[in-house]
Amino acid sequence: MGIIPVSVFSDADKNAYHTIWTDESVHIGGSKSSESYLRMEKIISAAKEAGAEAIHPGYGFLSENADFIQMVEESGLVFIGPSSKSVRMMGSKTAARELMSKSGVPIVPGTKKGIESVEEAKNEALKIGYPILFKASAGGGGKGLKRVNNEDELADILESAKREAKNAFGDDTVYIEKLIEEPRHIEVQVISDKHGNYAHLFERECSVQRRHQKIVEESPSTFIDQKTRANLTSAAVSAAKACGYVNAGTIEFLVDKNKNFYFLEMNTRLQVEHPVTEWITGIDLVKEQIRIAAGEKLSFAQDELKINGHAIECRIYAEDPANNFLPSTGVINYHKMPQGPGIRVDEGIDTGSNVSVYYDPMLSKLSCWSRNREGSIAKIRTALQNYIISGVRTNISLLIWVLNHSAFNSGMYDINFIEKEYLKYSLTEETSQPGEIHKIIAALSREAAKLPINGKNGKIQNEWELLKYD
Amino acid sequence: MGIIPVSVFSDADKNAYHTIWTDESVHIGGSKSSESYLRMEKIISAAKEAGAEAIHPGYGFLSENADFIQMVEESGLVFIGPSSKSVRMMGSKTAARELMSKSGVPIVPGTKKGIESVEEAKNEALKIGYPILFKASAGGGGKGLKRVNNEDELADILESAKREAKNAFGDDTVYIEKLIEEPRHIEVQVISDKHGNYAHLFERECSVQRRHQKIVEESPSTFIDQKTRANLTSAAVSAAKACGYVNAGTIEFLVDKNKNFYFLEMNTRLQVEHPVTEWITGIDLVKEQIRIAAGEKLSFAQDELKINGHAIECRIYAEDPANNFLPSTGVINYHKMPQGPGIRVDEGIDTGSNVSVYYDPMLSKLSCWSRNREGSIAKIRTALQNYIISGVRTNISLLIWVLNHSAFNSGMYDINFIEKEYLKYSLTEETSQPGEIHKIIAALSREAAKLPINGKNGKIQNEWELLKYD
Amino acid sequence: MTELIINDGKSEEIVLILSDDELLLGGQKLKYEIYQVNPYFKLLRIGSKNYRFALCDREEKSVGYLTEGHYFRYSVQTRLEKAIDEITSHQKESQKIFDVKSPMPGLVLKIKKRSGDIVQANESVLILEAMKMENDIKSPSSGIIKELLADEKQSVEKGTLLFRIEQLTN
Amino acid sequence: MTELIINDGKSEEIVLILSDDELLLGGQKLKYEIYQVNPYFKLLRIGSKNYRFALCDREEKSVGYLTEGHYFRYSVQTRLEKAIDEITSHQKESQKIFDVKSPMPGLVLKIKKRSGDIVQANESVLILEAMKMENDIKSPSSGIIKELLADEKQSVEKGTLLFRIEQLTN
Repeated sequence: MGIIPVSVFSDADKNAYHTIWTDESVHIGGSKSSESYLRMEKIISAAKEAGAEAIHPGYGFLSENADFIQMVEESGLVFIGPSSKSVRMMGSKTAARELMSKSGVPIVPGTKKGIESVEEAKNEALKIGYPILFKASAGGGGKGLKRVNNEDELADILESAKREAKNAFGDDTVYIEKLIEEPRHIEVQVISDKHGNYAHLFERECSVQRRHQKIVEESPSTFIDQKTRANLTSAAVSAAKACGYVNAGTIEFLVDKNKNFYFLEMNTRLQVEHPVTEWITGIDLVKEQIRIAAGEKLSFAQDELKINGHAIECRIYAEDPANNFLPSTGVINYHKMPQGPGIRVDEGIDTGSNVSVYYDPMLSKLSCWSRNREGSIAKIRTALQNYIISGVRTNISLLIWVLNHSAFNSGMYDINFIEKEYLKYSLTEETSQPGEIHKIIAALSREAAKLPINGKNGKIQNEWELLKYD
Repeated sequence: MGIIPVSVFSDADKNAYHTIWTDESVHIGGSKSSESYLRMEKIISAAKEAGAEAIHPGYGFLSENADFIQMVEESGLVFIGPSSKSVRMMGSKTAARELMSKSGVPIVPGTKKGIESVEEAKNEALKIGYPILFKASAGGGGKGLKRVNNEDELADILESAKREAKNAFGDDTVYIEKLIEEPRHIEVQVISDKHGNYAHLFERECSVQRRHQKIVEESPSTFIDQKTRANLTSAAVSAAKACGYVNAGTIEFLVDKNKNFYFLEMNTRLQVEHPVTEWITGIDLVKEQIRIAAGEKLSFAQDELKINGHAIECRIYAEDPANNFLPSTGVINYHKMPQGPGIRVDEGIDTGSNVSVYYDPMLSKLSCWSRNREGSIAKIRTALQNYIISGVRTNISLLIWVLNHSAFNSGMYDINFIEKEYLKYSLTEETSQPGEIHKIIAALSREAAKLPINGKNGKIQNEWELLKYD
Repeated sequence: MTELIINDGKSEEIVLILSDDELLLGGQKLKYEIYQVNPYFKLLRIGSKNYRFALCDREEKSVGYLTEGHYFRYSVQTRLEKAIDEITSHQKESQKIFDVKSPMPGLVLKIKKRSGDIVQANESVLILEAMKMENDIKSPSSGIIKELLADEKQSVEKGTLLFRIEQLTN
Repeated sequence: MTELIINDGKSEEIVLILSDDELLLGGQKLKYEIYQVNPYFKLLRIGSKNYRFALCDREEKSVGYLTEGHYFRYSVQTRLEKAIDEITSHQKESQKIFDVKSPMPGLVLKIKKRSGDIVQANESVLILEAMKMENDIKSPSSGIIKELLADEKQSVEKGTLLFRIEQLTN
């Protein structure tokens, strides 16, 4: 597009992937996000200093912060995303539910506003019926989201939910929602320009979640028939229109087993899982976002889009499946991405990258496309087996487990799938290699240093050191 | 597809990428291809030993060798490709020309059979008119292909053409063809099953060539209008039918400036440049090849296919643009592939790979897709700039030059484009970085070893060595 | 020749490395080839089968590696190392004490138990905040909390000892 | 502080490395930061600009690196190294002799010239077969072929001296 991107970075990210791979980058502060990526005025002045015309917020940190967007708008820069007004309307989950309710979009039963006290929470929960969920009003992405099964555990969980909400979003307001059991999380990508054109880019099935965090997403959903798709996407476009939305956004729905759907929330930004939509539609969403922000019209009409094939995305996190999925930190000593037709990697690491404790542990996103779901699953499973990230622990084995599971393969799963099925991760059941090979590898791993390296010429060494000059 | 691949490897390839990344591999002999990859009986017995059911020949070595295919057929194994009969019919360029001529497919004027003597060559050349080309009857891919401008140089060039043909294909038969000046090389992908279904997958524009070797391919061609496309693809399907062709194949045409096209040859195998066709059609050609060999029908009908967007492929060779493009050998000390939406790499190397002198110097293929040609060009140019292959010299700077050139961008180029335009490769004109940066990098490259590496924790060392046990 | 005792946490097996291309496992002599592709990635070939593996991490007596997307950790010791280990750890063994260290740098948010409390295996003892998430640090075994070394609001480094569990003997 | 003379084959410039984060080039003092991402890949930051480069190869007095898909080679010397170089190469310089070495292992297929022949710059002297292709090995300068050390059908290693060209003085 002829655009020169400028990135911002914190102390911990001086050497991070996003910093390295932009031609220009501006330092904005300390390693803690509160000292850098959440400093609104600093980011805006960095953009001005670099002579940037617009700010793309990505999908973390301030991307859904209406105050930040308003500051960008008032600074004379362009925000690549919705207006602060739309974000404010949809940003508070309680206000958004009210708006949707008025606009005829079905919502899940729950409280309309933030919970002020334990007593109030108990009363509301009794009205709605357990189990209930606490959700952060300013939140998203699973953070500040807690299940309560009965009144006994309510007080403790409310405290924890408020604490997480405060830490993650700077706002401890939480509300209550009825927990719909065995639901599917299905969302619709919408997009609109400044000229009043709206379109949807079909649904994404995001029911494979752990701790309310999506880990595998696919499009189209096996669960959605043509009629439901028509209703769902039309409700999504109505939702976007209700808040005068411009740019790319996502309407998240809970869908019950009878295909009734309920508005969950709107993500007023690009989603982590946008690649699956790009695969099946051929639309580059980020390119489209930039065009829209520049005042251009949507580059396509709704009726030009059709679902082409099937795509899956797996999120790769630095966490240890064998140890309660605790985050894993360290240096990536080897990063080898899978490659081939219909394979895409959106990576944030390279050989030598440091995975720090400061930010979200997502390392990379692997997505695959094929003409049908069966082909997509086979392709992404092989790609995961061939994806090497050594030096930190990752959730790749969990992802392989998901792709091998009969429930996933049949398409009959809901958001409790992993919680219900992934009781114990057993190594011996999960690899096709015979056990004795592992013993040999272990023995040779210790013996290996005695052997010649890659023939005569293959020795990898740090050539820079030979350049040393004193 | 649930298929377990088995590879074969030579002494030099014990540690090669294709060997490493198959779960099973069989050693078939010495480093020279005549001692390994060209040993037909050895390959067939390796397949039987491994319990394989079928052989995929790739696109080099024996892939178009009718004798080999016949041996496979007689061994009871399945050849994933056309029948030996079809390959024999199209394999000899002279016989193929005759068959095409009979079937109404236009051909380039030339000799019908192999040249026996210098005298005969001189007579034929006079009849046809200079400049002429010598072409290897058993050949393909630019090898054994030589231009003759006048009678004086004919004898020397004939000798050299025969020698290269002998070395590359084991057969020194060469023939003469009129050299059509300023032509475009445009080819059509065809495919057919054992049930008599034929289809084409549109054209590929392959006019960016150096030494008659394709280096940049795209689809669709900017030069081909709807009417020409209809005629060209229909001629291609006729050509495939004329030899009773089954499986994937390519009909190559020369197209003159008035859009007249001439049959050049048929490649009775998968082509190096098949990814561009896969991008614009969504068809996985290798998967389709395997299905066809297993007796299945084409998985699509002709009228289901349409050209979706635009794709480009760049071939990355180990050769030195600053030194007459001489092949470059050595160890790849860092391999960093570009990534993102619409980017595909088909790589044969990894960090640590050894590029030997024994085989073709192609290291990797980079292909990109976008909704239009402009987007495709922009994407592949950026991807090339971000593609790091260090340790050997590569032609990446030449490829960037091509993508920056106005002739390429306007689509107005023919097969002489590089020869005419690429007079002198000048560093200063080709990079966006100011000259002083290069001086600083050079100075720091020598000084760098004094500096701490990647902070405290980032030192990359060979951890295996710490495991040493005596 | 090197004799190595390989333990996967369940059982032990002996691998005898006879030479650079031959080893003995479970009474079976095997020819092998090994190639180092790059500093962290190797290819093991046995017969016509290829096994790719990457070195992931390494501790004093064990190696952790990655193959087919799965992580494995085995302890690898010589007979002598194992003998020394057994003698020195004999006393400890009979006590069965589990040290729980911080798996990453973070902030101790809440301590749910006290020293002397009886806990079940997998029961949460404290909450550690890291990478913007609250992480439960659980007891690896049922037993008594012998020491609780962390304080609420304390910042801890990776490897900091948080608490010790003494397994109850029946 | 280190003074380095950088030569790109056309002109020379001096880079003074003042410290680990400051240097002087063309009279201008510049702040820089440099990070090693992995053994062969570095990031140079000057102001807010990032420059990525990979070490490609290295010879005695020069470094070759890769940036933005382009390869660059510069000679880097201290003043002392350069002075020594100039003295020892003075005699050679006046003769202007070019050594042409084999750029890769291969087979000498055909020798087109004889010792004593006068050749033009870029004129083919012999054909080397490697990687299944015939490669013309050309004269780097116009001059006389002083020595021709290769024979037809001879296998040569990378770096084998093939022939020497003595430049003609006008």
